Amino acid sequence: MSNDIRQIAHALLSEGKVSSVIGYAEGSLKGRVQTLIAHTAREAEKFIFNENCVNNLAVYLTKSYGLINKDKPAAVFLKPCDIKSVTALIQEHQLRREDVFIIGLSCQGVKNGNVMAGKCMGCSIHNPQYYDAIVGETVEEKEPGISDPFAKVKEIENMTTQERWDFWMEQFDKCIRCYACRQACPLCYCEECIVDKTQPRWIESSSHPIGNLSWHLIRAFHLAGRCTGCGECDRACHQNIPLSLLNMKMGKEIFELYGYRPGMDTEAKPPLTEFKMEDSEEFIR
Amino acid sequence: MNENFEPKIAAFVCTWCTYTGADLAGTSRLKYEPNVRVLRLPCTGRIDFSLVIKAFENGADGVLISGCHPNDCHYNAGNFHARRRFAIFRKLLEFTGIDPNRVQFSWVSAAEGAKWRDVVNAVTDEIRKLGPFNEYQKLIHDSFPFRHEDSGAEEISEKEQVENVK
Amino acid sequence: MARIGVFVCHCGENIGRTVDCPEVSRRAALLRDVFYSVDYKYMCSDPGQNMIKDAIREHGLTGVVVASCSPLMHEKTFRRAVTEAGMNPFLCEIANIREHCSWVHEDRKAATDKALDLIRIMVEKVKHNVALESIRIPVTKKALVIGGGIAGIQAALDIADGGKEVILVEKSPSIGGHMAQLSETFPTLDCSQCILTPKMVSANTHKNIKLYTYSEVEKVSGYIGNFQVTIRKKARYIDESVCTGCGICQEKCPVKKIPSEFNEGLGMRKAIYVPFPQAVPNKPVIDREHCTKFINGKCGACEKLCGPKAIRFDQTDSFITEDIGAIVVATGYDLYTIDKKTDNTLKGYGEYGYGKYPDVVSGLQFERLVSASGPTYGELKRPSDGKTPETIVFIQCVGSRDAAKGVSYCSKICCMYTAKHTMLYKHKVHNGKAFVFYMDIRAGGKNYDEFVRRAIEEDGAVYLRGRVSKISQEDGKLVVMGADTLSGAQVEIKADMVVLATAIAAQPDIVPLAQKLGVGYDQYHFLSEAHPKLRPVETNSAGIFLAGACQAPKDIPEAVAQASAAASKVLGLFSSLELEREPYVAKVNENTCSGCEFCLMACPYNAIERREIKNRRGEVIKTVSYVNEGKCQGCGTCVSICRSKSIDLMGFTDEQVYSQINAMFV
Amino acid sequence: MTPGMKKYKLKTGYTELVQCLLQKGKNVIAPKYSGRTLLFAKIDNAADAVLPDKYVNTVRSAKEFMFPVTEPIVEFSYGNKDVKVFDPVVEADEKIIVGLRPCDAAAFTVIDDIFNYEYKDEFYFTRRRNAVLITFACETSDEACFCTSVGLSPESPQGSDILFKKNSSGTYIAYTNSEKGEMVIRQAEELFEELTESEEENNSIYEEVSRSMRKPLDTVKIKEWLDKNFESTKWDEYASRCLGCASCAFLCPTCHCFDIVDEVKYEGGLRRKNWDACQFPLFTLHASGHNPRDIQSKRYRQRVMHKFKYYSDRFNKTLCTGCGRCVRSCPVNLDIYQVVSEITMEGVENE
Amino acid sequence: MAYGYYPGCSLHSTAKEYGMSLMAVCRKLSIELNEVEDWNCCGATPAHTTKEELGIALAYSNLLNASRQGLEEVLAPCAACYNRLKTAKYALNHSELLQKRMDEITGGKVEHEVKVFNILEFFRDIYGQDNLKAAILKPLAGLNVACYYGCLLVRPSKVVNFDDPEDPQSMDELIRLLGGTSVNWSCKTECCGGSHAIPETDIVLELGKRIFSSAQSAGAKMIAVACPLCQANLDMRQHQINEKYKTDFKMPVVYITQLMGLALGISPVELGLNSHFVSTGELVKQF
Repeated sequence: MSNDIRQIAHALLSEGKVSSVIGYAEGSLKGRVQTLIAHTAREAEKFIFNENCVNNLAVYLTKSYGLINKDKPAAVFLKPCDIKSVTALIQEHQLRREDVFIIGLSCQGVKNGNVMAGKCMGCSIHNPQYYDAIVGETVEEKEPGISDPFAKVKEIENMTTQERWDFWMEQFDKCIRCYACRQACPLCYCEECIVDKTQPRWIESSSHPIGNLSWHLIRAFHLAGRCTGCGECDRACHQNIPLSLLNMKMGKEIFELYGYRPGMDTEAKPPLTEFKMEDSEEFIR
Repeated sequence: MNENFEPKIAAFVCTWCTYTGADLAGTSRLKYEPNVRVLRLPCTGRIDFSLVIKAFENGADGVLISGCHPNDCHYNAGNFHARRRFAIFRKLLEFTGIDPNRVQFSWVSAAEGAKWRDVVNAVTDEIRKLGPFNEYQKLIHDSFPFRHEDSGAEEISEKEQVENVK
Repeated sequence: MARIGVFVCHCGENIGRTVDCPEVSRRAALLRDVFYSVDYKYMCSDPGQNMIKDAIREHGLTGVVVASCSPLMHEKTFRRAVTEAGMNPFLCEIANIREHCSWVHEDRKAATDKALDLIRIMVEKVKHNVALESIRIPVTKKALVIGGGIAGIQAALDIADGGKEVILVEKSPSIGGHMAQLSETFPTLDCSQCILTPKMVSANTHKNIKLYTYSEVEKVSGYIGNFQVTIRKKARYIDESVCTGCGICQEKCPVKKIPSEFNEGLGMRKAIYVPFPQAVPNKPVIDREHCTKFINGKCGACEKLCGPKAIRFDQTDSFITEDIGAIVVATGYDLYTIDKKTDNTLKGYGEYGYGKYPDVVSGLQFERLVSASGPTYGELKRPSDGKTPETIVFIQCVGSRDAAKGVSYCSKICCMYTAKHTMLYKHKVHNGKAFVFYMDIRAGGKNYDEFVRRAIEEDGAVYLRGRVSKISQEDGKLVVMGADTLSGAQVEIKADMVVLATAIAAQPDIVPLAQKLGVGYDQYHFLSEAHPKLRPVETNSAGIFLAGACQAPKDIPEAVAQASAAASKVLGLFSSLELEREPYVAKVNENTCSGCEFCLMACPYNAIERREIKNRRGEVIKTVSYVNEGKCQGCGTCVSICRSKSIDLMGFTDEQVYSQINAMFV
Repeated sequence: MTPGMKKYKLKTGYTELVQCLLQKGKNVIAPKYSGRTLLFAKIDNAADAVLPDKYVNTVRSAKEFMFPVTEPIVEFSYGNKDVKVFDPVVEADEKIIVGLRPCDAAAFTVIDDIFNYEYKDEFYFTRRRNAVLITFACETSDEACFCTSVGLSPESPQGSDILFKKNSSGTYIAYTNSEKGEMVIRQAEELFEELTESEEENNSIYEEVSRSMRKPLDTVKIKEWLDKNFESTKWDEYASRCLGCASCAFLCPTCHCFDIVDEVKYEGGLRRKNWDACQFPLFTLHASGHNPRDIQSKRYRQRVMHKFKYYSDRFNKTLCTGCGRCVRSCPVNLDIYQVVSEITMEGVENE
Repeated sequence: MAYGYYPGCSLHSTAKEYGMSLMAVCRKLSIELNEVEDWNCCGATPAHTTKEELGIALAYSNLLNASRQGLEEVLAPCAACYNRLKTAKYALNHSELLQKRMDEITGGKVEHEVKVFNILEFFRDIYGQDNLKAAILKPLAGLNVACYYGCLLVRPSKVVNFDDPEDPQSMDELIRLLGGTSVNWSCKTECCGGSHAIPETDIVLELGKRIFSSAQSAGAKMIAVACPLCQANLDMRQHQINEKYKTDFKMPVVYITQLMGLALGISPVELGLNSHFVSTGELVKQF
């Protein structure tokens, strides 16, 4: 798998079809991989692909300065779950399809640390949805590993209100507001995040109980109907706060209420920008 | 739960329907509980999640959001957008352990003065039963540990302040 | 540093009775940044307003909070006052301590504390107010009047006489509305045709009025001064420009037996018909359901016989879009249906046998029977056997004032037209006996009560104060069983005919139109006026006015008065070149906007467009959203959709709302 | 061994030591698991304290006990027309931090200089005075550790009041390093006894640990390269991978930057001192909108420069104790050791 | 087919003809009616006028017995019984409190829902009009019948919810189905005086007079009823009405089931037509 990757990257760079190639390279720690943004064909040799390539490289399409320039597209190696992030970015007008040369990777599931990544257990898309080039033979779609990806969400839902409050207060207490969850998320591309705004300061930026609670609430709400479940926020959080539970809960509610799955269709209108007459309102007096 | 607890309720209402309905409740001299502080906004479409959180952070025990009935919105779609937004963030609050009954929603039209009185009384009653929002008060106290109230930290005298500034 | 002035109004004793205004004013003076605080008995009066103006000049105030009645009431007044003192009007805010405080609470201490809270909230808001200029938008000097009854015609004529173009849209083939169906009108008994037809003709011939009959409003978009209205001109299957109105086609049309809507089903009309002789325009319409040409392709007699060849069987509905500055809704009323409802909910008045006994008729049907242009050409003949009725029983309040089975309101005009009916009946059948069952006679207009006394004393109508319990048919006679509460006796009258004064109700299909216009309506589907006493002909949607029975049951004089009132409002709107609109529009902060276009997708008015920011070499650096101030109505949906708060709504900015919330529970 | 270091033999195990300190009513802080995250936390029952040979290091350093994530530094309340300002009250109750690693303890000696530079930060030093640091030499390390590259070792005593090292027979020897250390030994003297020369034999385990670590680098060579390469294209190459998430700065025991923020309610507010990081664009955003470090490569350069050049220019110390937390926590595995070592290699080529 | 049958007090006694004719018709149409075991009086007007709960409890215990017996559909021919059973069902499913109270009093709980039908509903909806039509041997040709519904069969409409309270048509349809002609008269749902028959007899006479005169003027030869009390008041008092008002009504008052029996070819005697106050001779002659 790794040498096909190197061949494609080398070809693209040497023919000058793309301005750069974003891929994975050998990590400095066991079980880790580094990202590599190659601009010259020579660097293409370092590209690899193995079971530790859990990073979602789509995050660089909005975060790296000057990566996307108008004349030549940037190539990027994307697993099917990462392609969902690109779909969402195109849908939200942050990218044009022609700016990205997608090298699709069919994927059997990757590891986070030494255990299968959470997002892979419930994954049902193993082959890239759309791509400009593809690496690896097609994987037959098999039932997701675990029966219900929302098991943990349901577990928390069944707690009493007080238990849920205590659970989350204990988690949010660990938060030191390093915003790694924001920086690692491909869909958090705002020029100036609401938490950095001071006039008015809607979200207190200090790491105290009020600040932490409102930060995590607003982050989850801002990703409602947008988060594609790539799990990067969970992985980036060194305090192991189960952030993706909040996003999965939002995803579950939006699907149950409005039957919308994010990251599926670049033309779809995001759920919170439209409405239907028969939307549920049983909670309104 | 002490009986003489008077809940503090923040109400975000739209100008064209609920605010006018509340005015009608006034002109018809209908009586209701004084616990609600009404904040007028053009439309429920303008009411977003950060307003509700900020209300709780300022000591509200309950939040009431009210606007035009579907299809009656003066801006013809504001309340539809709001309805979806409310449905979602209500679930989020519930998921993080905030009692969803602390945030109430209603449609009150400009002709429904009586309904506005009933909604206010009902919400005040429900929140009074739920009692003060202790969890959030604790958060507020931990995040804003004002010393001078309880420990009487002594005030930096005028002179000293000037020095610090220099 | 902000220098805020607080002005607490007693509003006579409306506020003063429950809120301790001097105390509130004293405590308000202690609020942060408040440099002047005073209370006065009538802040909206001239001395009150002068007090504000002087305070602004003397104390150099940068913001004013008037604690008084609802902003919907006097915000404009106080904003005009501060403008005269040289302060930008939008630096003045209103704290509603009357409708939202003194009138709805009794405990004086709680009301006073709440009043102070409401003032503090507004003081905090005003500190973040920014001087704004009203938005000027061009006004299309053309009005649209929906509904061609007397109200619509009067409004159209007044506007047209004011020199402005009017589009008059009428759903049925001819204008005239329900008034055209009446024989004579109270209280002067002058024939409705004589006073109405001239107005109809002048409406049709007025150079400023364009008449679209047999047409309906399909779609309304835009906003005050800039509406775009699409009108559906239903296919008449006649080319109006060619047809001379000679009437041959109506004579020769073989399909006769269609109950005429104009005659309330008593008379018959042809498949090609003109509703009534004085119809304007006097051009026929082909009724597609009953015309054999459409049913099986045969006949076509009218086409053959039409001299100027005006028949167009292939005609289809056509759509016209007009740019409109203001709209007057004059869609009128309809009678409350009292026979068994179609979905046989058991409401309605089965016990009166309406729909079962042919001689039990509605008020309008009686009008047609006594009208010269009616099915019996003015001869009062009862529908069952055409005999002239010796005894007629009139029943008032059928459906009105009856919350259980009908509607709870009083329809206002039935007492008058029933008295008129008894007079018309006695003038036609001198020895006829007229009985009227009533609860209370409501004849409050000019010369109204005298009119009813005349019906009783001169024309001998017998008024029985009581309700009718049941009407049954016994050998050709209608046995009316009722009570006479004044004599305390059961009454049984064998009548030849019964006329029911059914309630006035809203047009059945008004709700979709109201929703297209964004106009509110109450539970009986009468359109909601902006303020029952002070703005009866305006609605909450700027630029849309009401006239006539669509707003509430009313008689012709009131309908005409409202029509002229609405017309004057329209002419007032059209008098200024540009319209000043409140500057509550959204503005985008292009530095932090990431161009995700969520706001663009959510905006109900499509007021947000894409804008490319280019560097000097013309390369597009980024695309951001841009708000078209003309279209933006200031609803704020975009502000709450924007995740990075890069768009804000003037007048209700984030900073204002934030500071208000901070000051709520101190 | 610095002079004046006394040696005592700990008769019992680690948990008993913690238990004894608790019984003496001390406020003990030690590594404890919260879920699967190992953090310093207040210990209530000794069993929670994880044994020193069972972990490499905590996720967050002990920096936060001297320089908290957020602390109010000034309080003010609005009167009617005036503003009253109140002196801050620094909660600095005595605490004993047990289970530190030498790299964390040494970090305090490094940042003591900056907190005392031109303005003595009383918030920091009040807490510093009231804290006793009890370090346990590292018996294991992982591939991220590189303390040997910055002049430290698994057993270096800098900064700790007491350093515990195991002798070859496995009992802990306490090397007191300061008066505070001595005081703790006196307060728990029933657990200690004078150490006889013979029992003190050094344990070879600590040499093995430092040998197993990554090849030590030469901070002098690194500084020389940095002096000359402010404009090098290397920074773009490294930084393009960095997401700017500042986990490294927040977890680093030596990063000490903070931001002053006013949090205001209606009646008054607090001026708070919060952790900040040069990795955030907001850190250097000017009011005019200009930002000297607007792109990530400039910010990442700042991080490396500050640690290996600017700090030694001023204090002749490297602002890094090689604890490896930044390497472990970086979501994109941008390894500062790898960056710095590649520089030293390149440094060789340039000559 | 087997259905529940709640005779009520009169069908075995004062309204024996109604019971006999019903049984005859059911035998003819092979409908099996099994009486509700241990049924008790439905309480009619006296019960609920004295104590609301008593009225409901009496009706409820019948429903209880029927459900214990496994009956799902019960025919209650007498209008008063039908009305009381329906009122009980309506009241119970509109207030849990009442339901709890009833369970306490009767000590039981209705397992499955018991549906209650009056005679017209039964033959129209359950047995089915076309089956009935098929079984007709002698259509009631030339018979002008005034269908008299009385009040309890159709009112209060919200509770009983059977046909239009002002202008019911179901009996008229049945008569037309049987071949007879139902006249259009206006006292279909006028009260017959009901239980005033004993204490205030002249009320019954006055109301009866109006009913007979209206029926006669509409050309009816007989009055068909579906309620024992209406039959009694009209049939028994006809001669008293004639004496008091000097009228000469000779109008037989028959049960709808008797007319059905004739149409199905059952002998008049079997239908109890020989024991009416106003002789049914004229009518019977034809069959």
